[in-house]
Amino acid sequence: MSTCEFRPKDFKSGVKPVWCPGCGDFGVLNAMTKALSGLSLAPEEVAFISGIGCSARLPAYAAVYGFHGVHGRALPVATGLAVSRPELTVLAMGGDGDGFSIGGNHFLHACRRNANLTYVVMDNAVYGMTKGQASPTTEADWEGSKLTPEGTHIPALRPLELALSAGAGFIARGFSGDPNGLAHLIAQGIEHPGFSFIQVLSPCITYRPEQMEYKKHVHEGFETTSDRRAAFAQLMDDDNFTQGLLYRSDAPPYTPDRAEAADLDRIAGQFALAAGEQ
Amino acid sequence: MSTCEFRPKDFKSGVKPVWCPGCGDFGVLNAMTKALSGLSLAPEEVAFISGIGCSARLPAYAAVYGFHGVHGRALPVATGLAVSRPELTVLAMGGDGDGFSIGGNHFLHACRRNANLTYVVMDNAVYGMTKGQASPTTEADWEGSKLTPEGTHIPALRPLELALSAGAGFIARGFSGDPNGLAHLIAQGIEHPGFSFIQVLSPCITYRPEQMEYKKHVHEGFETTSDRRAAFAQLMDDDNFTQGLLYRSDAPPYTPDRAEAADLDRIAGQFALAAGEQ
Amino acid sequence: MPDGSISLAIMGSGGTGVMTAGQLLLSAAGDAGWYGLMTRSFGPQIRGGEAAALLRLSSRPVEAPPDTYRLVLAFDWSNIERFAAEIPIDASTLVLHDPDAGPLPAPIAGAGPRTAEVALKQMAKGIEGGRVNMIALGVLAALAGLPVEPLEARVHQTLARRGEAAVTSGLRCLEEGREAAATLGETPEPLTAAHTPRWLISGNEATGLGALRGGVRFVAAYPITPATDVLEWLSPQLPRVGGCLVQAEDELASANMCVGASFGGTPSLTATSGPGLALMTETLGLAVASETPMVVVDVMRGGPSTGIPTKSEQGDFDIAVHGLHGDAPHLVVAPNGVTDCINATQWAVSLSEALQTPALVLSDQAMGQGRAIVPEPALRDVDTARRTPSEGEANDYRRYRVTEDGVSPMSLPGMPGGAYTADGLEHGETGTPSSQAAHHQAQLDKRRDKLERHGYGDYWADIEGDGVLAVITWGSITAAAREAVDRLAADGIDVRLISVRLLAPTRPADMARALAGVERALVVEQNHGGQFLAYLRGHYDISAELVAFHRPGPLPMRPGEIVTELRELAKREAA
Amino acid sequence: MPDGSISLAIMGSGGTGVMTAGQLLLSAAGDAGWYGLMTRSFGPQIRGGEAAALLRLSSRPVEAPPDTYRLVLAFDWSNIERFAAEIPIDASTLVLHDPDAGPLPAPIAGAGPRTAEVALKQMAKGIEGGRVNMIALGVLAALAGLPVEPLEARVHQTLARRGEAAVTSGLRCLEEGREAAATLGETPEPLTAAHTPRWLISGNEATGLGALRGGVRFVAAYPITPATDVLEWLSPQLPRVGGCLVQAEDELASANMCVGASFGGTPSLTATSGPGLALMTETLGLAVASETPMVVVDVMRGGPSTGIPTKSEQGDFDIAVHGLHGDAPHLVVAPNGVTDCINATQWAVSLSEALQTPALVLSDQAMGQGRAIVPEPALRDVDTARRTPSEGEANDYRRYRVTEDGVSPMSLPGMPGGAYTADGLEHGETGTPSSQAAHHQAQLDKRRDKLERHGYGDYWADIEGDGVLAVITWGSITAAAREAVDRLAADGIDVRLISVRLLAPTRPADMARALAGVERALVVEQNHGGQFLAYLRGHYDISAELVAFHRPGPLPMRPGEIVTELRELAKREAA
Ligand SMILES: Cc1ncc(C[n+]2csc(CCOP(=O)(O)OP(=O)(O)O)c2C)c(N)n1
Ligand SMILES: Cc1ncc(C[n+]2csc(CCOP(=O)(O)OP(=O)(O)O)c2C)c(N)n1
Ligand code: SF4
Ligand code: SF4
Ligand SMILES: [Mg+2]
Ligand SMILES: [Mg+2]
Repeated sequence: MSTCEFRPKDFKSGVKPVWCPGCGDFGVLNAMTKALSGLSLAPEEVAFISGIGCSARLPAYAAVYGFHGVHGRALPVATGLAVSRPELTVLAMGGDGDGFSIGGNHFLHACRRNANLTYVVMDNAVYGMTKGQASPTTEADWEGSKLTPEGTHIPALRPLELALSAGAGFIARGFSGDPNGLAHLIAQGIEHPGFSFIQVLSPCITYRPEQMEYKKHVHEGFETTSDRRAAFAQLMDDDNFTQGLLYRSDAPPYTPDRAEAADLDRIAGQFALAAGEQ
Repeated sequence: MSTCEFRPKDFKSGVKPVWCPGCGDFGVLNAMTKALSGLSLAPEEVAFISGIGCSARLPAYAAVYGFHGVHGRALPVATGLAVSRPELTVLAMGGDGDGFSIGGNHFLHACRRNANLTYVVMDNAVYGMTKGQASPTTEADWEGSKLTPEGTHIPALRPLELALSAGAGFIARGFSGDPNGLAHLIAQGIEHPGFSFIQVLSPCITYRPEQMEYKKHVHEGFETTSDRRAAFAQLMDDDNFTQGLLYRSDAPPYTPDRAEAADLDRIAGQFALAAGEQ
Repeated sequence: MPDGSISLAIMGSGGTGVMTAGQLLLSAAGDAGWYGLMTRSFGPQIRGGEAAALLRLSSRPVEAPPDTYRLVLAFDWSNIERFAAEIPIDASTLVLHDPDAGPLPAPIAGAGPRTAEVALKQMAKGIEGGRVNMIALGVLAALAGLPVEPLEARVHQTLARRGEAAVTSGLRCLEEGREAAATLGETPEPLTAAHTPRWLISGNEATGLGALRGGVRFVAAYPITPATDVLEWLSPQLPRVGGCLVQAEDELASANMCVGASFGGTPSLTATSGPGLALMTETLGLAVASETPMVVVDVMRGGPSTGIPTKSEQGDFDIAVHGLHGDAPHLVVAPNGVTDCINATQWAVSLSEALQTPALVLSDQAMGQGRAIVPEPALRDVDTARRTPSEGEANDYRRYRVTEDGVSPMSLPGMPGGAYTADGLEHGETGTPSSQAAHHQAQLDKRRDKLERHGYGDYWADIEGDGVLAVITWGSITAAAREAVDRLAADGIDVRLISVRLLAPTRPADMARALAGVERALVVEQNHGGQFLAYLRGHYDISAELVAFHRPGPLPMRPGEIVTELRELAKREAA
Repeated sequence: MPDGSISLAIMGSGGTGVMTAGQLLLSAAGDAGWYGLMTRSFGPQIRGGEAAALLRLSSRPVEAPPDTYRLVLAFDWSNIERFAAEIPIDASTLVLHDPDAGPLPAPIAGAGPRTAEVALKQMAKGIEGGRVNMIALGVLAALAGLPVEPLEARVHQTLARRGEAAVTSGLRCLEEGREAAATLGETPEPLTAAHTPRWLISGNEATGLGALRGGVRFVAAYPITPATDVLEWLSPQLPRVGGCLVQAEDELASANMCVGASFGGTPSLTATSGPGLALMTETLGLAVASETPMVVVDVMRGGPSTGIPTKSEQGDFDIAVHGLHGDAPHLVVAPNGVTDCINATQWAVSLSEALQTPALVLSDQAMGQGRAIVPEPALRDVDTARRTPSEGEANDYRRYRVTEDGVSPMSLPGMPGGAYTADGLEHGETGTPSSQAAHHQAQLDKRRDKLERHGYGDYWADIEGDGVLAVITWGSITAAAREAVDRLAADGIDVRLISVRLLAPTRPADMARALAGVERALVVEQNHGGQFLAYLRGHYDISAELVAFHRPGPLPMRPGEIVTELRELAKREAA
């Protein structure tokens, strides 16, 4: 960390977060700025892309380029940017609703496509922004939502398993209450060439106050592997609180075909007919 | 099969399919009608729901109730129907593009939700209807599409693995060239209470003529299990041509809360104020 | 402001209990036999940010916001610059403020209101368990002339679950507040109490009730502000009437689940706001083409894009009426008040069922999240019967048969002989896809004709009063327009009010009748572009001169603004 | 039909090579120095269903379909009832048919055409490797008076990769066809050859070329008929100019990928049709609010819903102009011919970049999949430069600064000092979200003003001719309207043609100038509801009387239909 030119606070914008005091997302913001500073990146070389949700407000709180798009579509926006400007450092981020509910399809295909970007999901197992409905990672019997007052009756999604089956090449879990550990995971994710997925347990103290207990539950445990079989095996034993980098593959990142230059006139030339000779 | 009141051909509508001669989907239609007949269902008790694609044209060719909706949305239409009319037999169906590309999110959540319906994907690893582009199950190096003439560079999706990680409770693979085996799988899927997913290898002879070789590649092999670990293990060895029922769980199907009757006046009563007493 | 009405604003930063005070005041006013309306204004924070409760209490039914506030009580001035524009005050306003909160900030002081200090914090400290908001409640209730008993009863009821000490302390606060008010030398407005039955209901609850009454028994839900409460209210009610609610993964799913349930014969609905509606238009087109009934409630918020999620605007007129690809006629119904959300939503369901086409209900944040004390609603009767095939029709069943009125009998899964495949591809009468011109023309004609030939009766619009001047408007701002018309009437200027409830299809003959004799009409709507005005010009033949009056949200449309415009219009006529 | 033009239809069932024959005829006509247009009509089958190649060859540039066909050649009559309406014939038509295919079916015989038998199958059998379509090609080329050399050259070139025997046999077939034609006693139309440079191009290819010329270097793609060929053409071209194409998982992704790439400074585009556009409107609203340039090409097909995917219609006007929620002004550009797809698409890209707002390009199936021999296009110059912050502006950088012309400098990732967060939430000048009325009003005004204040020049519409009568139209049917105007001119009736290219924003002053002196105007469009007409009425102040002429697809709009309407209009004027 001795080479860093920008300190973590140089990556903060000064805009006051709308987050509730105590929200886990503060820790994630800190971890991100720490990671960027540690990688000696300049703020203008970095782009934060998000959808909609409490967590998706994050880009405005960083001093990097940001795009706060529509609900669920952070990944395609980030993909368009990463693919067309490969020299940038692109991070996508948002909540569990944004990423796994409305945005589930893009998550699936981002895992497969393996464009060079890092996706950080601040998972609080609830829709915070809309005042507390069940998300895909919410437990089936959580009765805290007025929309499903007797629970959803649907088992919680397992994001890491999904990412692994969908083909992601970097899969990790962190905790907002451990900004240093999380910063390290994010830095590794950024350095990984291709799509990196980091699920971050990030408590919503307002609608899931019981998540303040997360700090008691989280534990180290993943052994980083590049063998899908071994990764699946670890997930079978996972209690959803295991931390660390689970899986890393060296599949090449997605780079669409680019060839040598032709000029537009040559391209237009294909349509010209030989002049009539009659 | 001796008790059947309707013969397979009673389930055919007489509308001439738009399919190319030799298309695998003919075999799937046959297997479906065979399965329904074998289950002694009456055509009016059955609904076929589809999106858009060659394969999604199937409902009109059956003499059951059908809904040919928009691209990628067969599963939510089927879910709405199955949940609100639980006494019906609901099958959703379509292609790999419809189901795994544009419809990927609904697939994911249908696997989780476990509503009582059967989903048959006619997988030809191509967009047939739009004349031959790569789908999520297309091999990364297939150069047959004008849209990605050097291949997609994206590894093919593994639908069974995805279904398993997303929480599906009935996961099978069949082959359109084996209508009897397929009919049996479909019948089992219908009988399974909850969401049943059947991937059917169904060649597109027009845009993937090499798939005529499928019959040489398919082989039995899945041992039905209700242990997710064992199911994942089998999938690690899968060559994409293994046939049969891989996984069946006995998780209860999704049934939204329904309580005893109240009348509308009683419900409206909650808004009445005590009359002013001043 | 008409007689017999008083407007109050309570504001303070997070955790001070502004909303609780407002709600208690409103319910107590209801119990006292008054009418009233409360809206809320929040800061951007998810929780604990500054907030304001905006009330209007009245002897008569009232749903419009006031022009200015009579009483403003501030616990503190936290982020007042964000709020100030929403709480217009003038020299007649009495601003009550806590000396502890520092000097009056510029946006308040600038209007030159009367002011008085109430040492809320200090008084609260003096009471065991005392709370600022309860003292404020006592002050305001006294200044509004609200009888003591209903307020005490409500406070008692609310605090009871926190134990006796909380109740005692709450009542103590009320009393001290009342006493503090007495020292101010203000005379309360003389509000009279109604002895007729009244309801306390929000527009979103009313929409939910209308849906149930219209026969909706399947709801698919994806949360979005400010529509979520429609869904949350419906969730526990539906099972009680044999229906159910499914939380969907996104709006594409929720709309398509409605299609599926409706195909099965169950009247279906979802509620959303602009961004969600945008995701549903493809499916709405499918419902048009496949002739599947379904209702989508759009509780509008500030746009475009994510816009201003918590504030009201009427910006979705265009997408609601014109947002489907291809020629896709459908129904658009706009409730024009909190109570009307019941009947209008119910009507939308029944029209959708009868005409086998999707119906949109255009509500908005102001009406949807506004909570009002209203006269017990006159509930309309409707029967939501879908036309199913007769026995004769079931032989040779053709789902999309061209009939006299354009509506074809619709068989439901389970009916023998009725099997067909519904299709979003163009089709012939049986439903089999066709790209032939004759089939296309016949089905396009049919889908248009069924909407145009239906008899909608008088409920298509509210038409009130007479005169050569008119206001044409729609939706929640009707209340403000109505109040403006009343004020002009008091000055001897007659203005006709036309509040259009059926936005699509058009009703040319009805509109001509409604406008007979009108020379100039002010077209009032709350959006930037004048979307409704362009629609009236483009789709109706109106001989009266149409004068535009539209502006965007988030500020509520106030009666006084419309009065000013109408006076202009009246003058021009005289000239 | 004007002099110097001949129309031919070739039809037959799957596998008979109808399209190959049509394409060879068209290209050979191009080589011969003629102009021409070919469209295709398919049955519902994915492959091998019946098909028709519809050609018009001419001495002069031609892009409109004919009123009736001069020559119809049928290999067989498979499913003719599905086609008949698309191939109007009359007593002057010569129908060539194979006696082996059985008697003339009713829809053909009913029109009372002249007929002649050509024993195609039998002749083909007589030639080693002989094919029906090559014989037909020989017959038709001879009847059309097409010189032999270019046809033989094209056939040679096409069959060469199948080996020498195929070439020999193909040429033999041509010759026998030619001989058979000679026995019919017909005299070909005397078409003259142009010696000017010409192109052979489809509308969709032209759109792709326009995109590249406009600077597009990122394309996100999800296939949909009839837009896929735009994307497929672009795919191999983009890498050659340093760009790239990404196949997306759906239209939500493709639209948002464009947003992302454009945010990064790369001009971006996607192409789709109605159902896909419906899925993109939420994202288009985001592009409006966040002021991100991007272009969406909508190649329209029959609607609503899945509709008629392979046939043309202009039904997406409404969703294109009004389909976004909230007040969301954006650009809508309609190319009005195959060649114009180049310039209009290029213009749309450059406007979008200059004005930092999304642009829609409304093309349609007829124009997009129509393949034409056109004069070498006069390519317009455009520079697609996005306004970036000057050094001064980069200090105190405010992304959404309100400027004189409404356009704010846009920094790009990588520029030091320019970091900001683009937002679909309403915001102040810096981009920080705000729900304040003043910010909302300022940004709404700015987003409207930048579109209204821009100088679009003459290219906003094509205005031709003079007179008190006018045709107002847009898009692909302009060619038919132009031909109708020409025919009336030949009769001494002057009609002004106004083909509007910039559909949104409106150009009130330009339109007033264009219509100066016009008393009656026929508004021609190819949809059921008259969407453009309502827009003209609603959004323009037009004093001329507007007379509606619209009908849906799938039948192409023919010049003769417009001539009939215009004659009516001219008569009414005289009355
Ligand atoms: C299309 C659309 N649908 C719904 C919404 C409403 N909405 C905003 S945020 C959100 C969910 C937020 O949950 P999550 O992504 O978990 O983020 P959190 O607030 O918990 O951080 C929803 C449903 C929207 N803005 N747009
Ligand atoms: C919203 C939308 N996008 C795109 C299309 C075009 N489209 C029709 S079918 C199809 C893909 C079909 O592929 P698949 O689902 O694999 O079915 P198949 O034809 O191979 O059976 C596409 C992209 C459409 N109809 N609607
Ligand atoms: S509601 Fe929950 S997720 Fe949102 S800011 Fe508050 S604590 Fe964080
Ligand atoms: S294109 Fe392929 S999938 Fe479609 S009908 Fe033909 S063979 Fe079947
Ligand atoms: Mg969340
Ligand atoms: Mg397929």
